[in-house]
Amino acid sequence: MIKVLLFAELQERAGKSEVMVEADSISVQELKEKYLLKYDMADLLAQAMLAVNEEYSEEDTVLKSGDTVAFIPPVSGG
Amino acid sequence: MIKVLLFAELQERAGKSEVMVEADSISVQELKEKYLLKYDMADLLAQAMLAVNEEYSEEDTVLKSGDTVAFIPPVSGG
Amino acid sequence: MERYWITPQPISIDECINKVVRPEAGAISTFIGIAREFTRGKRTLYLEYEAYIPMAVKQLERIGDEIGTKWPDTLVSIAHRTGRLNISEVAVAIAVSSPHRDQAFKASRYAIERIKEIVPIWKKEHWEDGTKWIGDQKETISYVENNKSAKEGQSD
Amino acid sequence: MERYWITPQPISIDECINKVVRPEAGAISTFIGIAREFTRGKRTLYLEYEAYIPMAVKQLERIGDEIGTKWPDTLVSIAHRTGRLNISEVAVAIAVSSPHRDQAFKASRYAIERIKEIVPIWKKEHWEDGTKWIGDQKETISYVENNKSAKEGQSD
Repeated sequence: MIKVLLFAELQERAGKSEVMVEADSISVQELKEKYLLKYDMADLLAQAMLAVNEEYSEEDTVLKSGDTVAFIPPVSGG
Repeated sequence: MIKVLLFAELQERAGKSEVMVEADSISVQELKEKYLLKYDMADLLAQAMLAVNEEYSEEDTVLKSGDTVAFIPPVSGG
Repeated sequence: MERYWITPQPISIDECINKVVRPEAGAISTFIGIAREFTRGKRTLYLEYEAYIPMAVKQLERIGDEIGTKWPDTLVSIAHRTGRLNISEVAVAIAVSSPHRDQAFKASRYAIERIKEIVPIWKKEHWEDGTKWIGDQKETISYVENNKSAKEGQSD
Repeated sequence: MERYWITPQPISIDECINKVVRPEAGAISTFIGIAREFTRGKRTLYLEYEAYIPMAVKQLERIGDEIGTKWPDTLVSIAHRTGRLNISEVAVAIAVSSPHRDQAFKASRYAIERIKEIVPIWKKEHWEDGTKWIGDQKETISYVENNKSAKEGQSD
């Protein structure tokens, strides 16, 4: 299982803060294409950075079962 | 009467914080020469700025009876 | 004593400051971001902040590390609020101590700029006539490109 | 509500900050000068500050006016301590609020530089091996030219 975390507008669009995906050895890009298209948030995902296990990461990072991938919309703290 | 205020090292050198001078229509420079030489602080006075009635002023300012002149050693607040 | 934290509770500036006071310090520069009511004439009723908390704390620590490398004699503390904030409530507090003032000023400025770049925290504006998640304040554009309010959320 | 004051009592940063909070403000920059124990390895036991109080308050107000001219949307508050200060006690606190952060940072920096130039307040260092009134910190020389400790009192 891979845990997908969604924040801010991504979370509102998906209607949930967390998606569990039954997958292993899959790149972030593949994960988006195979499991996240149904949430109709591709435009927002395209603008988001991403983090794997709480560290900034890239689209071609390969996720293992047990990993957590978070999609980080442009930040606005401060 | 003109009130002379002394601060910090000037005050310690003179041994007092205030000197009352019986004078009128006298420049600050004259006041220093006629009334303050006895305090042995000419070196410190030479480095001090001065204020008349709480506003920065110059040596050639003419003091009237009732005025307050303050000698301001280089400041070190903050 | 943790110097970086994310909290739903009101932030105490004094707590932030106390974490950086030390005998070597002669200067403390703080930056406080507070909820502003008016931005270009548009009235904000309140703000809402969301954070990816564990990662946000790590990124705050990273900013502290970056500052420690750039200005070795500094000590940094940063707190960021989450949840609903009324006008004038503290969203973020930064305190930097250093022996002399120049480093403290530069480091606290650096900290807020970096927070706006790398810390996973999001602000939602609640106006009289709607709401919006604000994005990408550094470039003063919203991440929702076709939103008419896109420029509302610029630098606080 | 007086925004500029000189006091023999401990300074509350929160009091300074509260005087500049307002709905238009999104940013507050503060500067806090505290009594430093070590300067170039020399140990300070405590500090003593003396002020020409009525004139010092006027000069603080003047600094606030200068800032208001340079950065029109700012609001400033400054408090300075007098008397004996133990290590890490607050000597001066400056708070500047503004709609956006750039003005607040620039104005608080400006305020401390000007305090060190024009406000009639003096610091006396009490070291383990003696005392000295510090002068002219901006140029890092003492006003007692022939004093060997002349460079001890530089920028805090």
